Amino acid sequence: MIPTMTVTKGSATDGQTAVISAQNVVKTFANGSVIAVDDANFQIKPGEFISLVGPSGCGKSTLLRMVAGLLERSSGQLAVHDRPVKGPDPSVSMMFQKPTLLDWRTAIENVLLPSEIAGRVTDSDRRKAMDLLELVGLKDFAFSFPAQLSGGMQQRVALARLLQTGADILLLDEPFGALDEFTRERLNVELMRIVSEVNATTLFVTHNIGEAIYLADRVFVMTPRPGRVAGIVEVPFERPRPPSIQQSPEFNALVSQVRHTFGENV
Amino acid sequence: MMDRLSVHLQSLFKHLIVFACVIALWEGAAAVGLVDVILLPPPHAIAGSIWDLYVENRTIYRHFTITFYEAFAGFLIGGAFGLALAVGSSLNDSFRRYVSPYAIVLNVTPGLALTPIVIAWFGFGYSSKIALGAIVCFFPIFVNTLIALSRTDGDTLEMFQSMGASKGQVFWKLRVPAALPMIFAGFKIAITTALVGAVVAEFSQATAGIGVLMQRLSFALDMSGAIAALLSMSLLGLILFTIIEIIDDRVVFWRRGSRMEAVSRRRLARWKTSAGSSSGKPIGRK
Amino acid sequence: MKHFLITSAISALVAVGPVAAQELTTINAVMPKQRSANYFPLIVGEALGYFEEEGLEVNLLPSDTPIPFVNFLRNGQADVAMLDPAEVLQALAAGVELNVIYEVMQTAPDGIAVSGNSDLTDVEQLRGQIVGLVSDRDRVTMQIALDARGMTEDDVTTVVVGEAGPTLAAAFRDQTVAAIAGSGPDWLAIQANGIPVSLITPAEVSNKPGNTFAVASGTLEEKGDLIEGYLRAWSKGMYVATIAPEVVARMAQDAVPEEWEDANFGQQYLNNAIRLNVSVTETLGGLNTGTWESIQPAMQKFGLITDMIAADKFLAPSPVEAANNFDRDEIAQEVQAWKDANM
Amino acid sequence: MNEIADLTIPAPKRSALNIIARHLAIFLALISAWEISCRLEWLDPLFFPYPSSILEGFWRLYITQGNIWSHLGLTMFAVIVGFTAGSVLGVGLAICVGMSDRLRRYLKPYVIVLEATPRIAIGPVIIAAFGFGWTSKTAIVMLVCFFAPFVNTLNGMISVDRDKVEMFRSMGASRIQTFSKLLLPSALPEISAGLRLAMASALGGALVAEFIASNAGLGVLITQYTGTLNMASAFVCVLTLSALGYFIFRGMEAVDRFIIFWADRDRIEAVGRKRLAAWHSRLGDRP
Repeated sequence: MIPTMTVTKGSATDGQTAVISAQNVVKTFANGSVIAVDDANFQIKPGEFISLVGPSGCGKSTLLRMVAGLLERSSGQLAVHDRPVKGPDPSVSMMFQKPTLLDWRTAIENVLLPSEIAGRVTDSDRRKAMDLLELVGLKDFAFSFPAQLSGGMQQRVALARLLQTGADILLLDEPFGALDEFTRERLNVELMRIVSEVNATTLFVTHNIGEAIYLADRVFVMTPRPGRVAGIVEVPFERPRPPSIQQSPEFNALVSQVRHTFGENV
Repeated sequence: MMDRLSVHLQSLFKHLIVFACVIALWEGAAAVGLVDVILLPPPHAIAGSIWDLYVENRTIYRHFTITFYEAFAGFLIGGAFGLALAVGSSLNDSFRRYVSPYAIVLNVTPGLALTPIVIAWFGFGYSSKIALGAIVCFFPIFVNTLIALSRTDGDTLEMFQSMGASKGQVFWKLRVPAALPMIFAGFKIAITTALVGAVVAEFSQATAGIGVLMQRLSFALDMSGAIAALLSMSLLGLILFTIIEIIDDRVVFWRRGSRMEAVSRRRLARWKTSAGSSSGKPIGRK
Repeated sequence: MKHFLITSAISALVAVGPVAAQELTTINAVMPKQRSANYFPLIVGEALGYFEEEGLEVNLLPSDTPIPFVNFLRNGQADVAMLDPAEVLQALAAGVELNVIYEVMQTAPDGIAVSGNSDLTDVEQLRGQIVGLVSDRDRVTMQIALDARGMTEDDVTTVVVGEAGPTLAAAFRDQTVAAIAGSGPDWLAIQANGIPVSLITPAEVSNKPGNTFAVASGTLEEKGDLIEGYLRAWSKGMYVATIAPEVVARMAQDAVPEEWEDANFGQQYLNNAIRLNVSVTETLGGLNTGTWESIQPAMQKFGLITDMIAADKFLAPSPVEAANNFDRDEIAQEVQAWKDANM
Repeated sequence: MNEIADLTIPAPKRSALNIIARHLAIFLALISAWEISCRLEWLDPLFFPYPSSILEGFWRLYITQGNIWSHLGLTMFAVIVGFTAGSVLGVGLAICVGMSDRLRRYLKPYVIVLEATPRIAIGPVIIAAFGFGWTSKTAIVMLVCFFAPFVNTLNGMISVDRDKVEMFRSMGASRIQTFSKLLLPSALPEISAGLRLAMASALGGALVAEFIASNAGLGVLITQYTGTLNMASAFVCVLTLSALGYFIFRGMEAVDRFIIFWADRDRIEAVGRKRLAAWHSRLGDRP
């Protein structure tokens, strides 16, 4: 019943050691009655952009939280940089659907939060935070408070905060889910530009198939009840990818392939 | 379900152990003479008095009901005033501007200082206790309701206005339901304050009530009886608190999962009976 | 605002903390009210330095608490307590060992009072009426008075009127209750305010001890001279009122200005207090042994005490003699000297 | 549990002077109504002194006799010390309890029982334990002031946004960091509401203590005056308490608006500009 891994070109097994590896990872809730993630197996190479797509309840957020060390797995092995995941790891940084900014801090002070948590804040941290705000196009709002920013701008501050940690593994849990189509498309373009500049490995959770394909090198298609990785779809496009690529026939072929992988297993 | 039960049993067990130790220590101290037995009677004496009050000569029930009646009536009247003034203030700014200073002054003036005047105005009977209860419990309800009514979420408000809802519709369909959780929080504070008000009035002038019983017992140097009366006051406070909690749970049902499901099932059933068989038909078919 | 708070706080501290000039031992006395013309022997004794002469300083502990004063005697917070007969007998019945050492208000027994212009003259007429109690503790007074006329509590409806001055005064003035059971000090302020009050306590029960000073047993052995000194200074203060009430008035005005904001109220209040406080017996504060035993049957009947208690078990006459041996003429000269200096 | 945000009203269109004038008008109307009904014997002179005699009372007690100052100082001393001790204990304990779920679940029943008990009934027991005078008065005020800060702080800490807590965990923040950078600031509005509630009951607590057993303080003065049917002076003391309570309450509201600036529209810009300036003075680079 569990499909074998569709081994496709460029998968992690050819040579480089995986930065994130999972073997038979299972996660159950309410002492076994609900299987959120069932037997996930994958290897992710450094610098890869992976998106996890599927309807709600397919375990994509649960999987992400396990990689972030926020949730313990019920069984199986899960390693980041070859170290088994035991709790939050400094080299892993996570972003949520809600901006979760602190209302009493200005944008720049929110971006500086991870440095504060990690230890003393140096002037270079401060310059880095200002550069990151410039990177996400919010330099002029560095000293505004969350209450003075729009939803999109708050997400971009959260994005800058995500990068402030200097972590090489970025986990994004539907970061743009609550935003309108236009803002989301603009943020996707910026995200790709930033990720390639920072050269980080990224796991991106979304329920939007188009967004998943546009951003990713590989798309993990996940199905619910129980949550499983139904299949992995390779995205061969070169980077950087212009937004117009989403109208190309190859792109639509990939969309139908994802839908097909998804349809096969319902 | 089983593990939740065992957790409860476990915590109950822990409570019992601590309780037993405290009782044992207290008895020991009394026996050894560390504690002046007349001033702080040992637990078994208190238990004895509780037995007398509740079972033997059953004196407590009359006083219990009287204080309960005084506190609850005080709460209802204080609550009514609090709600009315808060609604008035939330609807009209100048009303609020000129009412809130007097409400604050009433709140900061200790109820005890007002007792002689309240008793003078409302006489020796229960009405003066009810009045004092109402005065002290008015403020928490007034403030909570006022803030809850004025803190309605902006977007939903705009949505109502976009549908052309009148101020009254906005008030009843949006402001009041949204304010209910906080209003009930105010009720919970107010109910215990009303009890304090009633007891304060009883202490200075009353023929019956737990406050009077406690005074009478302590004057007859029956300190264990007085402490038993004090514990009955806490019991009364707890009962009043739970009454409000139960009503809160029923009225503000959308806060607790299981309550929500029960209500949705009931409304589904009602929908089916009233709307005949048409439920669940896709809209677009026609 | 800040400045004001600090200065008053400091001045308050100084006023409260008694500045011990020389080595004065503090004696804690718990009484129902704070310093007042009603306790003028204390005011006079302090003004003329009688307490200081005895090496004493009185720390008055006013308490209107449901906790009976007897407890403060037991846990040592108070050396002397002002108790009425009911409290004394109840404490003895509850097994507390006490000594009554001085009758401080011989003419202030509890009783039944009516408004001056009420036509009621005898408790008999109270049948079917409403009778007020100053506080729950006065229920026994009413029961005993009714019993003297063959009536019981059920023949009347009882209402607790409360000790707050205004409510009591209004009850008298408007006669919302036919009569009120209470004790001397309760009517003091009302009469002084011009509201007439007259007593209709049945003769058979009106003869009983008023308020007393009591100490826990054993205190006389440990602090005998301290207690005697206290009573002697108190008796001297009481005596001054018999020879120079106007001097007492002047001293009261200085010590308790709150009661003299309306001058003739203050004077009237003091006159009533003097009538209440000055002993009728030759020896000031003399213990009236007979009445201590004659009132017990009635108290027994209404459950205040279970069995009779022999008077000599708790009365301690010795301190009263010591309290009375002072030179009356010397007092007169000192009063005259004070008068010349201050009036 | 409940939030007493301030009761002030958005900036009125009418000028502030105009508002004060209206307030005064209403106040004077009330006072004259009181005076007239006294003169016409509608109000019983035993209980309701003439406002004019209360005014004289203020002059007498504060200026000519000046006997109110020491009593006032003493009561406020007990109120402030009791309030500070009670709320520090309340907030402190709530923080410890808030940080450990096990402790919170364990203490929950006791908190409810103690909160339901009318605490003034415990006053006499405290007097029996601490004796007379200053300590027991402060102890009663402390007891009365403990609850509101304790319950509000606890609620404030519990009702913090779950996602933010998870975000802090994902950054590997320690318990102390989570507490100081997230739990405490987000609980501040609730804490300050709790403190205001405590202050309102502090005055009542001090009065109860003074009524029961104390040889000095406003409560004693009030019993003395009511005992001698001098209601004018009694009202002076009561109104002093009310006025003090009112100004302290309003003062605390202002402090609340100052500390919790992010809830206040115009305060937020000012603070933003201040921090921008501070940033430049530190790093000195171009804006």
